[in-house]
Amino acid sequence: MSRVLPAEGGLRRVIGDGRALPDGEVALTPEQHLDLYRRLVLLRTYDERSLVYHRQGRIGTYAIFWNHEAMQAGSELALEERDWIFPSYRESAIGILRGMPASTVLSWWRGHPAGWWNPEDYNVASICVPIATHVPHAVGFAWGSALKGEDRVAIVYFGDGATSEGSFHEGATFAGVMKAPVILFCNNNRWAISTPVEAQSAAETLADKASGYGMPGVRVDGGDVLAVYEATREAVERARAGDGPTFIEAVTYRTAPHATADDPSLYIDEERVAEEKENECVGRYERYLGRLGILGATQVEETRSEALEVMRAGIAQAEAEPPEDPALVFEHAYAEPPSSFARDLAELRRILGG
Amino acid sequence: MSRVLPAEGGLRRVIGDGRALPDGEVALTPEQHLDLYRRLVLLRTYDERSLVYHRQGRIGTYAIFWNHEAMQAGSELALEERDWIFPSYRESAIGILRGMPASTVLSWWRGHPAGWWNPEDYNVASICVPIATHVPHAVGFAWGSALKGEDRVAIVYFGDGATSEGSFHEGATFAGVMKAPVILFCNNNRWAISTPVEAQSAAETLADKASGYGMPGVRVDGGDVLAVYEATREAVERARAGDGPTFIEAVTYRTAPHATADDPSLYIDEERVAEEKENECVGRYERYLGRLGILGATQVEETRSEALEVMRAGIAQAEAEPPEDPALVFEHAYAEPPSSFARDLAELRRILGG
Amino acid sequence: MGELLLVEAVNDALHVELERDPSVLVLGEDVGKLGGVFRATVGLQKRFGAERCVDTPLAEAGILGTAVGLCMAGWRPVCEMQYDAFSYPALDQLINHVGRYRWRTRGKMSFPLVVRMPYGGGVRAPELHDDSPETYYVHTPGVKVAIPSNPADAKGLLAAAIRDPDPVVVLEPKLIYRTSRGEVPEGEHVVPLGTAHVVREGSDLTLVAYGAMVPLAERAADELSPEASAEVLDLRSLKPLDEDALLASAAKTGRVVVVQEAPRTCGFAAEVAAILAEKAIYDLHGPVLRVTGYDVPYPYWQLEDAYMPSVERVVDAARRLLAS
Amino acid sequence: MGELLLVEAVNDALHVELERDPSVLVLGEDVGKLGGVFRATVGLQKRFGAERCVDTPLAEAGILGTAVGLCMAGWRPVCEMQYDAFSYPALDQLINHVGRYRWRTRGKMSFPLVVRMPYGGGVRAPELHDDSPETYYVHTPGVKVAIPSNPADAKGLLAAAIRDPDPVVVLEPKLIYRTSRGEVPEGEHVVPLGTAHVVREGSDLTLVAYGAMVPLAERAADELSPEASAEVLDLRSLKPLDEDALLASAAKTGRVVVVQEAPRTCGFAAEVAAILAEKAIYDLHGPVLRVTGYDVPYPYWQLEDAYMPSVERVVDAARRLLAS
Ligand SMILES: Cc1ncc(C[n+]2csc(CCOP(=O)(O)OP(=O)(O)O)c2C)c(N)n1
Ligand SMILES: Cc1ncc(C[n+]2csc(CCOP(=O)(O)OP(=O)(O)O)c2C)c(N)n1
Ligand SMILES: [Mg+2]
Ligand SMILES: [Mg+2]
Repeated sequence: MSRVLPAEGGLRRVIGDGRALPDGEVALTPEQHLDLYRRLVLLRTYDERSLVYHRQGRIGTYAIFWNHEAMQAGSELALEERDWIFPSYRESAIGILRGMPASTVLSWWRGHPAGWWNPEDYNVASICVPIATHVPHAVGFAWGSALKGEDRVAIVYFGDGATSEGSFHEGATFAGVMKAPVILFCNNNRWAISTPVEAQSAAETLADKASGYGMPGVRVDGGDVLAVYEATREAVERARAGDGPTFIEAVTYRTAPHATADDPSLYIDEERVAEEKENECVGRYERYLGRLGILGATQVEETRSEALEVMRAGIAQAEAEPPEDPALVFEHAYAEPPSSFARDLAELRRILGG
Repeated sequence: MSRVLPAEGGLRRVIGDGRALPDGEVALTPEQHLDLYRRLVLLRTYDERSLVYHRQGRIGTYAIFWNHEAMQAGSELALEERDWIFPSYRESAIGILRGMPASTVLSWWRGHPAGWWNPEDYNVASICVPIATHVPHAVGFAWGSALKGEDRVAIVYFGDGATSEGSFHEGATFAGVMKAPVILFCNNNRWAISTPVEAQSAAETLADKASGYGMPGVRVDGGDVLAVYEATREAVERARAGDGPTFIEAVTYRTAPHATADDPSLYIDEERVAEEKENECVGRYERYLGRLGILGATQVEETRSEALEVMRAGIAQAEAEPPEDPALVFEHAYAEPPSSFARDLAELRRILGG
Repeated sequence: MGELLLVEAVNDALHVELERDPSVLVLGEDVGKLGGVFRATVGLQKRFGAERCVDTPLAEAGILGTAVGLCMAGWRPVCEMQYDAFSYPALDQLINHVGRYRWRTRGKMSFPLVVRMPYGGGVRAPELHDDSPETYYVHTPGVKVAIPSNPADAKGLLAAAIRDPDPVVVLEPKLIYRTSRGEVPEGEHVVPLGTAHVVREGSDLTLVAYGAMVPLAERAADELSPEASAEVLDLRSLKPLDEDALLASAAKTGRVVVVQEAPRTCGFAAEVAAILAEKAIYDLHGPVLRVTGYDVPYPYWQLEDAYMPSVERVVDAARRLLAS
Repeated sequence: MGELLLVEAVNDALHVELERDPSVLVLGEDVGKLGGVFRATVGLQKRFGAERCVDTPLAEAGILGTAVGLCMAGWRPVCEMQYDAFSYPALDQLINHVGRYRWRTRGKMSFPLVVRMPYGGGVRAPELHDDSPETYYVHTPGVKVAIPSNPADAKGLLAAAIRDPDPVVVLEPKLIYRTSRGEVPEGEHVVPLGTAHVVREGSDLTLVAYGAMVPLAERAADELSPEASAEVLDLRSLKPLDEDALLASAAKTGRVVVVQEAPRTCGFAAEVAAILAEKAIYDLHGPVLRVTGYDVPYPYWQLEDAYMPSVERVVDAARRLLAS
């Protein structure tokens, strides 16, 4: 069914290099491979265009996820649509794998209310900005779903830095005790802004934390979309079988600035970045599919231009969103706003109108 | 120098049972043994008398530590006086091993200001009431001392339940990263009030958490004062050598109510409690010293009555503390109180006086 | 149902609401087998099972954080924090998520959770079992805050909180858990949030209070009588606040003393005074006086009586105000 | 030293104080190599070494909790919280330990730590980069709170905070980090905590503000002139508060508008209004008005201007007050 190989450093791996490192296999049909490739390219294109839009002043601060696409698309593929995703800002665009319009995500980065969605529409929770604080949400959701007898798995994404937060720890503790059908997916890109993972934890690997919560810990090459898929698929199976949570550490290296405001030249190892860029995840999968004879140059081009079209339409739609009325400031905080809100709004309108 | 044996369940052990289970050895002179015994008895007596004083209404709520004495006295013995202790409420009386008057601790439980000491007088931090929140204090102290080039180790005591708190996690994370000379001493008495350790964590053992922080985890029989001493001594050596923190899980079983207000009959396994009481830590050490020929019945009696005398004097002194003036309410919050405090006090005096 | 203690009324509310709505679930430290350290949840686990009355790990942010997720899965979680000062590890979840998540979904998802806890001083307890943390909660957008002062309200406000579509923090005055006894309606009983209660009518001045300060204010009113006729207003719900009732009483008596246990600066009494200074200034015959805890750490319990607002301090403030 | 930006003044204060006192140590997320996400700590690690400007793990309670221990080991730690809303995980340490530990030692040990952070809205940032959390801090006994509104005060108040024997929270208005530029005294410069500053003299009404609301109040005062003469009082330090300056200004003008970005309920403006309602009621010619953020989650940034107090809202309040 599948063959996952150990890579350097004990990470699980499927994709080889076409030379010394052999390829493994996964049980995906060519169509499924191409679909996965399309998803990777969609994310990549979203990310690259967003950076351009940011430079053009069309979106605000933006958290780049270049070379993180394999972790996102690979793991998402292992889920069913009924399963819930709890993203951090690093997975801001993961909803587009679930049919969310690109304009929604772009609106989020534009600070426009159209960027805030109903999680139930996509089974994707809101983007979590404060580090690790959504880990307990995912755990509570998974636990609560299981209690209701529903067959829904939750996955929560967070970074290497996030594993230092108390929220991560408490969420993981609950997950273990409640045997919640949840996957704790750690994107270990080796940096929390300017802080390297060595300054984050003295653990040899972040996966070493898993046994402290009574759950399996798996390490996988985060640049290998198929290895990520396989590891997540196993974790999903375990969750569905009632065997509880899994911690996945997907190892990669952050090649882009933390976010648009960041200046990594102050701290990063540029050589290592260059190396990593050479080996970035979309190209790796492209070459793998090439070796399998599934993907050719035309298809690559087609896929890319389709994705570009999605983005063009997305930004156009986001920019066409009319400015929202200030009344919105007073909506949605409560199901039934207190009477003072109407007074405040009336006053504000009077002043803004004047 | 010392021989520590594996016990059932993989716990380190020194003291046998005089029958099937052989005794191990530690490098202590007979005088040191007797001194350690005296300390154990002092704690035991403190605890037993406190419960009586509580029943007599002479102290308030009290957190019983019966059968936890070996963990406290054994570990404390491995420290130098310059090393700092960060106790929880369960180690409320550990200061008496450092020369703190019994009356001070009794005053704490009487809610009298005389119960609050200057940590620098004994190198014993204040009793920490909110669970696990003192773990970062100990770590910061140890790290800060090392930064200053001082050779001071810190030990922090907490329970099995405490390992679920974010504060424990963040403290442990810092300890690992800063290579702080600190010992995280977990009293695993299997209960957090009514919550058994199995409902606290899915980890097989709490020591499994240690590798997640890049530190060694050690499991020891918490009822075996010598095994605790040995484990702590090694951890202290490691800390002094600059090799960083150690997590010690000392396993025991809570035989008494959580505190005087608790009703364990609602949740505990009474048979297991009875068993454990049979095998309680002071008796175990007494019998061990008997087998070594170091301790005889007269000495036992003498030691106990000395300790009783300490307690008699302690409670008398605590009860002789004059009530403090309300002015104290406004003192010590700030080095220089704001002017409003003087006005508040004047008003209060006027009202109380009237 | 007859007379109940305040803590029994809390327990009764939980029984009624868990019975009424199968999506209500109680979680917290020691709430199950033990029934809570104050016995507020006694009997729930036996009656509704360990899945609807859950003993959690010792981790307050975990409790509140998983409760957010439980809401997303369709539950209405009622979280117990074991004590006031032990709720602070959960403030992060409260401020950054509980109060914001409905907004974040543009009103599409509800977070009908309750955080309830024993609170307040005067109980001769060790350090940090005495805090009055209402400011931290009431200042936080997106959450509501209720504080009962008697058994019937303890039941009715908790029921309202559980049925509310939004997060509600219910602070239960532990000082009177077992001293406040009163008639409690049987079965379903709801006291709507946002309605204050005139506990005692008066004409010369108003004592505004909530929680354990209400019976104290009543005793102060006794003390002041017949010299002055004091109205006692029990706010019951700090957010939403019954501003109309507050302003009506201030307009009627023209003199207001606000009583609160919490430290003074930015306590809820400040909010009451600010509302009066903004909206009732022409009705006032004198200053708005606050009788509060002091801006110091809650003291050693042998000194706590000097810290806590007392009948004497309330009476003194009232007399000063009447003389002004 | 000439003109500096507000954030440069913070940096300057840190350089001067680390130089002056070898027991001062800076710690926080990304404060070292990067020099902080706002560059407030730039150059410190190079100058003073990685042991005195420490990049910590991503754990705010860990940062503040270890800082308590660092104090016990003789250090004066200056903790950076990366943003306002990310300081909440540390509230537990702040309330239960930082504010209480001196008291707990009966005054024998000092906890001379500083928590500084960029705070406030208006910067077009993603969610939770905009909070004004002063209430949580100012309500907590045992800590002090300072908020500068200009470069010179940013330096002087931070220096005072670092030298203070007690814990001080310094909130730095990030909105004006790089727009507020001004003369900053070279070398040692201390602005004592507890002294407000009359930024502009006036006779008809007083605008009370702090942080980024001070320049806003000044613009409102411009707008009001010559129609009315507005005094602008910059509180600078919320705790200790310069009550004398506040009462003097209120006595002088008889009319007060208080401006704050934070949500209204139990915001610091409520405290100011409560003090006036208690101590200045006979001086007031009209109500005390509050211009504040609303009791809602800080909004999507495309709408934030509608949330933030504006010159227009302050002027409107002032005119209403003058007409009353
Ligand atoms: C509680 C909290 N503290 C601080 C921050 C500021 N911050 C944003 S991203 C970041 C680094 C996160 O690193 P990591 O967890 O490794 O995720 P990555 O960004 O690398 O994906 C920090 C410190 C935050 N968002 N939340
Ligand atoms: C933060 C916090 N939450 C809750 C409590 C209430 N509480 C006091 S003791 C206790 C159980 C602690 O169990 P454990 O850590 O195993 O220590 P033990 O009492 O068994 O020594 C709890 C929940 C507290 N003191 N602090
Ligand atoms: Mg990272
Ligand atoms: Mg325990």
